[in-house]
Amino acid sequence: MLLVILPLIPFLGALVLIGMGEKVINMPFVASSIVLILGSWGLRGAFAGMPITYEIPLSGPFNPTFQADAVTAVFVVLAAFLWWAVSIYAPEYMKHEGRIRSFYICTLLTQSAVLGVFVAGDLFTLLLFFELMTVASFFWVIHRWNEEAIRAAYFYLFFSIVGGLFIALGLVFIRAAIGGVPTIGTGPATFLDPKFFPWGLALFLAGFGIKAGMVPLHLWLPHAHSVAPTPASALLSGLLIKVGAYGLIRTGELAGWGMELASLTRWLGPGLTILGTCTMLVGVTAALLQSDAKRLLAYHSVSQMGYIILGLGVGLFLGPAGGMGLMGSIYHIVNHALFKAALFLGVGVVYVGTKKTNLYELGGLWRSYPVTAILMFLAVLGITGTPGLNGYASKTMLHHGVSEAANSGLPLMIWVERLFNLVGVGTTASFTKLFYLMFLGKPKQEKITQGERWQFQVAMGFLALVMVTIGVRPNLFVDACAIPAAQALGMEGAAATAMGLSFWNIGDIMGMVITLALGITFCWVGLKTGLFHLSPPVWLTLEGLGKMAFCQLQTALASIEKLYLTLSTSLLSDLRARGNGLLLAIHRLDTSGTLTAGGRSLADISLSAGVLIGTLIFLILAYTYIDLGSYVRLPLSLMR
Amino acid sequence: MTDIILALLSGLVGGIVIALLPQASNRLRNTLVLLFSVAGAVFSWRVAGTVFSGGTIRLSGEIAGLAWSLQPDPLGTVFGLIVATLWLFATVYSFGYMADEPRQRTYYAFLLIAFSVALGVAFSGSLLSLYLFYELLTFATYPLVIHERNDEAIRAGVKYIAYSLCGAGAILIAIVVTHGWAGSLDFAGGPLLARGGLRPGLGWLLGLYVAGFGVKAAIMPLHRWLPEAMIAPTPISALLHAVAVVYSGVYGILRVVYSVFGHELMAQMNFSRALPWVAGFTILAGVIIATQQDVLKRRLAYHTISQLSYILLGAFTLHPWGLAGAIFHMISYSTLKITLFFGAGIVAKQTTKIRVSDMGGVGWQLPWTMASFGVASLGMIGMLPLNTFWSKYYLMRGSVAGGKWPFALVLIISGFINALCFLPTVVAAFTGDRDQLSREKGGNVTLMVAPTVLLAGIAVLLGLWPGLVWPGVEAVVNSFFIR
Amino acid sequence: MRILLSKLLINYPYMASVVLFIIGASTVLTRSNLFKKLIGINIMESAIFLMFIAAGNTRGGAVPILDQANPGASYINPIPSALMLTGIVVSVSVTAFALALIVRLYDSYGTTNARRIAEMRNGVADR
Amino acid sequence: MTAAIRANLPVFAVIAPLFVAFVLPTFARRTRLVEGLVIFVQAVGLWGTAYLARLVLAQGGLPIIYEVGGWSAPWGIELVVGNLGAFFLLVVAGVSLPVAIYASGNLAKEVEGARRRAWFYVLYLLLGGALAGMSITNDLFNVFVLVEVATLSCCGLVSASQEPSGAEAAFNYLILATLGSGMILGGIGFLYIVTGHLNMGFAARALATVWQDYPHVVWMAISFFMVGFGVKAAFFPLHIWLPDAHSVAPSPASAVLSGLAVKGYIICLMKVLFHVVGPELMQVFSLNRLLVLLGMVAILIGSILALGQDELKRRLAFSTVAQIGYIFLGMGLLNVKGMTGALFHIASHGIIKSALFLAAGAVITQTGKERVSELAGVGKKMPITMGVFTIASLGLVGIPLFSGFVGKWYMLLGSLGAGDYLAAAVIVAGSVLCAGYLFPVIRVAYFEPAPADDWQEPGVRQRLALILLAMGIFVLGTIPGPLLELALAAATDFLVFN
Repeated sequence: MLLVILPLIPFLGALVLIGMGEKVINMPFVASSIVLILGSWGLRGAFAGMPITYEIPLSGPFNPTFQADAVTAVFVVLAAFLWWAVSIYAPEYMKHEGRIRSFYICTLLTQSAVLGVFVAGDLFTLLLFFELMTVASFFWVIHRWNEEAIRAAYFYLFFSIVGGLFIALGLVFIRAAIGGVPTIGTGPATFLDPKFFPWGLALFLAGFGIKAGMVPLHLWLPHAHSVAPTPASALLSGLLIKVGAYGLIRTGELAGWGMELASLTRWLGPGLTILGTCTMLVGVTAALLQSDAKRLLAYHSVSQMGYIILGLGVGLFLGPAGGMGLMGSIYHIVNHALFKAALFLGVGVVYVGTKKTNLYELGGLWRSYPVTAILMFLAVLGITGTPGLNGYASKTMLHHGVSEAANSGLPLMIWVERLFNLVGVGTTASFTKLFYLMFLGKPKQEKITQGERWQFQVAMGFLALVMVTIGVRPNLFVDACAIPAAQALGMEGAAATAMGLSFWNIGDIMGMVITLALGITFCWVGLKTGLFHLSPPVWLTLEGLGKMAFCQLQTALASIEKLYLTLSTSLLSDLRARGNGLLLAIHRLDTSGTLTAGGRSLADISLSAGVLIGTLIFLILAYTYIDLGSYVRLPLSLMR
Repeated sequence: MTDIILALLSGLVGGIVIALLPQASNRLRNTLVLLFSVAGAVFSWRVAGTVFSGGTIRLSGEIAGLAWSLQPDPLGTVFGLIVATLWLFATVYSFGYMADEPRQRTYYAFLLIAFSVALGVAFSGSLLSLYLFYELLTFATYPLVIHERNDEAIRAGVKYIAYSLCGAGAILIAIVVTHGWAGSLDFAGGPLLARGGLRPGLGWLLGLYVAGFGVKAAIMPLHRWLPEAMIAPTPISALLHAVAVVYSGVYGILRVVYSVFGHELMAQMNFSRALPWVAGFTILAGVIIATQQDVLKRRLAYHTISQLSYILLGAFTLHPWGLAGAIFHMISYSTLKITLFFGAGIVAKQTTKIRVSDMGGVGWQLPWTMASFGVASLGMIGMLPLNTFWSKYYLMRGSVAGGKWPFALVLIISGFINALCFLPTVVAAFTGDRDQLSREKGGNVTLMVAPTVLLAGIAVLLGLWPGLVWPGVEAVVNSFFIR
Repeated sequence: MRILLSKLLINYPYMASVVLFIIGASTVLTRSNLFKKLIGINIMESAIFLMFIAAGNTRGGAVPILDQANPGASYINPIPSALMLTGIVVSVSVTAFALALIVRLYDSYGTTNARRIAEMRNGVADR
Repeated sequence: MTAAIRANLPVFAVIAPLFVAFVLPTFARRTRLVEGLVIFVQAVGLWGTAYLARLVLAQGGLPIIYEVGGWSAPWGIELVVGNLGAFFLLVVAGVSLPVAIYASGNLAKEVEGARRRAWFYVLYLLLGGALAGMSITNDLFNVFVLVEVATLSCCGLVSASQEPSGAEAAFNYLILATLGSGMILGGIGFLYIVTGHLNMGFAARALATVWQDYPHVVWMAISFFMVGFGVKAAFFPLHIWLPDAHSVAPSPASAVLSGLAVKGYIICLMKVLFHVVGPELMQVFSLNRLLVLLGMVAILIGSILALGQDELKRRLAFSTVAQIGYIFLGMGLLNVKGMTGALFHIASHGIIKSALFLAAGAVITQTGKERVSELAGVGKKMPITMGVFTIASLGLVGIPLFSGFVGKWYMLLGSLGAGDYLAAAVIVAGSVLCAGYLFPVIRVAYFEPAPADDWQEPGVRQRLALILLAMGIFVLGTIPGPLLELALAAATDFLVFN
């Protein structure tokens, strides 16, 4: 019952808000507080390894079921916390954006849908909330209703819909393969018809991958996240894309965590690894080239999602020994949510005061925003993986996982490890750039309309607090959440894997420090040489390619239609002309009543008589000289 | 027994009564129309109650020595229920839409007559009565198509009649052949031709049937009348050319596949393997052409062409799940398409805008309308809170289970293109300056918006709880696959 | 050839009727004068009468009046003759009716030339 | 007394109208009386034929044979009221009564002068008598005489209107029909030469044995019959006279000409072809294929030509050409279903075409508009007339519930039974084309913006006649009962018992 109530609370909040008319209260805060308390209290059993399930007994083909295991619990609490923190921030911020009421409603509905996805007990229910989430969050993106927002939102919606359709088709295939509705939280599926199972998984991968911003399906993400109002961006980047990751985790569950995969699904691990690596690389490269703070953050969301997908891939690849990858992913999901939200909120604070998000037009803001600068700095430290903050913990775990995979000797994995480190350098470089250009250096902007507000500070402060706590005591989370989650997914060896893990070893710390140093150097070089202003030709970027492909598709559709129109109209008009000509000819013969034959013209009655006598003669001759039987039979028999 | 007669008569009598009241005030006329429509719907529901509770209603006789019968089976009942229920919505919408239009008497009279004829199509228990009502439907709806009475409308009417009659001709020949081969035209005794097994010429017969009914079902390339017929008033486009009339064609094909040939015989025929491809082609081509249309109603029309083939595709899979999807799509698509058309009609009536490219800002003026329109658009794509997801799901499942998995892909691709087709429309409606738009305020808004929103709500409800109509779908599938 | 000729000669009444028929037909076809057309028709009918009566003829047959005292070896068949009497009556009535119509046409159009009448009427129709 | 009447009923059916026709001119000035007499005769005729039909049905198809003057078969003239005879008598009586009622109301507007009208009725009754005679006579020469009577009265009816074009059409018709008569006579002559009989039954029996000796002569006879009856029945391509004649005649005349007269000749041709020549011989001469082929061409060309006509009555006249094609097609199929269809189509087309012509006549006399394109608004002002026109159109197109469907259904069954799918397709295509030329009329009448003219419905009698015919169409389409039984039995007679 709790599982239904959780998503219902924000939904009811939205209804209340709609019912209240023009009056606006901070309903998201209320709702997410309740959810946070209720969720962390109610789901404590799930953390302890006792899943909860619930079913709404509807008649017919759709019986929504709900479940909560440790994974769900982690995600629910994370979502509630993030919403709670952002809803402290939002009221003050949204005074600048306007339409605060619709924003609240949309926030609440999205929260409801997101919670629904996490507590869904079968894939139909999951898909239901997944689609609802798409629609609700669509209004976030389109909030400003200007041209850019509409384009981005449309793009977002289209991609999400495509993702939903992929999942739907995947459902059909999986349903055909396993002979029942695929459920969540019940471990790997046994498939009867192996033909469709891998296809179903691939479609799930694509569908959830779109939501997770997986390359090459990430094109919508930077636009959508940067154009939404900042609290929404924070939640989009912090949590909504994690829904995709959640989906990928559950897809992995269908294939089977912690076990040697069947030959048909063995590609899943390496596949995810490759996709994750690509995502990391593409995200970070693009982020380096951005000048807009929000876009930079958005591209980093892509890149960080790459880490998560990579972790999942490694976890699947290693099978029973893949605990580190899986736990690293889950850990990174949480961490990324925290620091990415904080970063977006910080940028939002600056935006409120300066109305600018272009990094090159900002500078020296630490004077005006001292607290924000400190909190942002913490978040930057977090995302770059500096020891002592939360990012370090999860990245270390992921790195362990990747190293283990590399130890398997597969060349692919060795390269993945190298690239993993390279991406760390890029991340550091781009965030050094962000922080330097924004808060350090010379002040460039003329005037600042608004300074810091306590709501902003409190919201970011809470996030930073959790970040630091995790950073200082990384094992806390691993023991409390990551291990139960991994075990709930079927990773039996997770506890044993984590037992041997020590975060504070010299090797890892040194590696991180070297990465940081390299990153800062790279950033310095980049800023000096103008490397970051490089804009690659359109066809080289995925985005450009995507756009071109889309345009091509549009033109192709248009030309198909044109072809059809020209063909059909010309064909029809031709036929019509012929028909009219024939009609005219018959009609003319009929009305004129004259027939000229051999110099003599027969008019009217003579013609009639001529026809009559001619018919008689024809009949007589037909029988006598032309064998009428075969003559008439021939055309008829041909038509049989 | 009396229910079925009363259901058929209420529309007919109502139509005649309306026609004989030239001087009646709008209020009186509307009351009468509503009364007769409700009566028809109620009796249809009663018929459905009997059929679904396992009863049999049969009414048979002879016309000119040819046996006819009215015997609703589950399929017919489902169709009848769709017709009866949606007719009510369209009637209420008409009160709003037609409030300031001329020639209301003709309109309502033929609306009611067409109602009873459409019910006749649904309830007919033999090919002959099906053919009779199918033909009559053309004539009963013709005055509605040419309601505008301008040149364009008349041309559209000619095209409509011509296509329909040619189709009916093909059906007539096919029926005669069937009569010769099977000796009977009654559906009650199982598939008519099944007993004879395979025989030469069976493929031609199927082709004739499909071509004949395919005219109304707007299978490409027999679809050209449909976009033209969009000249009719919007309730008519919504009801007839998105639902009732085109469904009569679809229903005919379903009947042919499952009641005349039977799925076992179909499965043995080579020709039936080609049919899903025709449907698949229509699905894609229709929606692709729809994306290029600027006039909203035309866009919807081409989209209708595409969606109707979903149902046919489901039928042609010859698999229980495919049929279930087809039946479910009949139900769910009709609710959503009517919503879309109603929305387009309200926009046209209230702002005189018919082109998508002109619709900037309309959404702010008519928020409820465009919200419903948006919901229905999402449904057409096949997103979950809407009922069309389930139909699409079962269609895909039927395709996969029936060994025709490419068509699952076709459905998904069509979903993508649907998104391309409708999302810009909805989004465009909300762009532009929301304050600087004039508004004509034609018709009665409340009466138009209420059914629209209600239908969208029903669609969502059915999406969340498909079990509400599932017994009907199951009954249909069982009636054909489990004997 | 000789056989053919002899056959033709033996069946001379039929030959005559064929010739008459062709004459009548060509008159109807080629003459535009209404009277001539009527005459052509009459000639054609005469051809058929002739054929009929010839069919009833028996070579050397007697008049079909039964004379008890002097029974002939053979009589000609009386039925065709009787029938043709009726036919002639019919023909006459048709002729009379046609003549009446010609009179009316002449009153209206001022001519008995079929082609001119047709032209005049078509002219009216065209206008 | 009643027994005597009953015994002589067949001959009364022929004699009564003829007798009244001769009496009529004496009261030429008293229009009321003339009209009453005509309607009375027709009503009595309908009753009598209905009685005869019941008798025939009750006897299970055994014909009532009446020997004129008491002379028995090979010498005397036989009147045989069999299934076919009863069927066509019923059609003739059933159609001519409403037409007479209509004429009594409408003729004053179409034909000037009481005397002229009286003469019109004389011709009308003569035609009726001749048609009745044609349907029941069993003697070839008798057929010729009756055909001549019918032809002359038809020509008279065509020329009944004062317009010069009427006289011209009548003259053309007369010339062609006389040519046709001559050929019929020639055909009879050839048959007589070969068989020595004029009684159809005896001629058929003789022909069955002698045809192999004189195949050319038999073929000549058939050709003459085909052309002779064909021109009178307006069988394509001999239909040239028909559009002029039928469109220029007064509307009651057009109705009987298109609805009945043409069918009378077809019945005679059927008798000659099926009773005398016989189906086997027809197959030997491939005559059936010729009929089907020409029938199909007639359907298509006739319909297409009708599409092009703007003048309403001309359009209907061309439609007749197409419908005649149906009947010939049905005949040519040489099976019981097709033959039944053809016979039933004779009945249904008789009623439908009469209704159409009468409605068109009413429209023309009330509004003065002769062209389809000018009819806008007629549907509003003359609802009953146009309603009947609509019903008749639906019937002709072949919508179920209306009589046209039944005939077409049987013809379709027949053509598929004969394996002739092309014919089936043409039958259906003809229906569609039929819709193509009739629905524009309805559309214009009902749905096009109406001028403000003040038109009114025709008088009570016209409306009564129209409604009677419309009911007939509906009844024939739903419960054709005895008529269909008679047609079926007649078709069986034609094809099986020979």
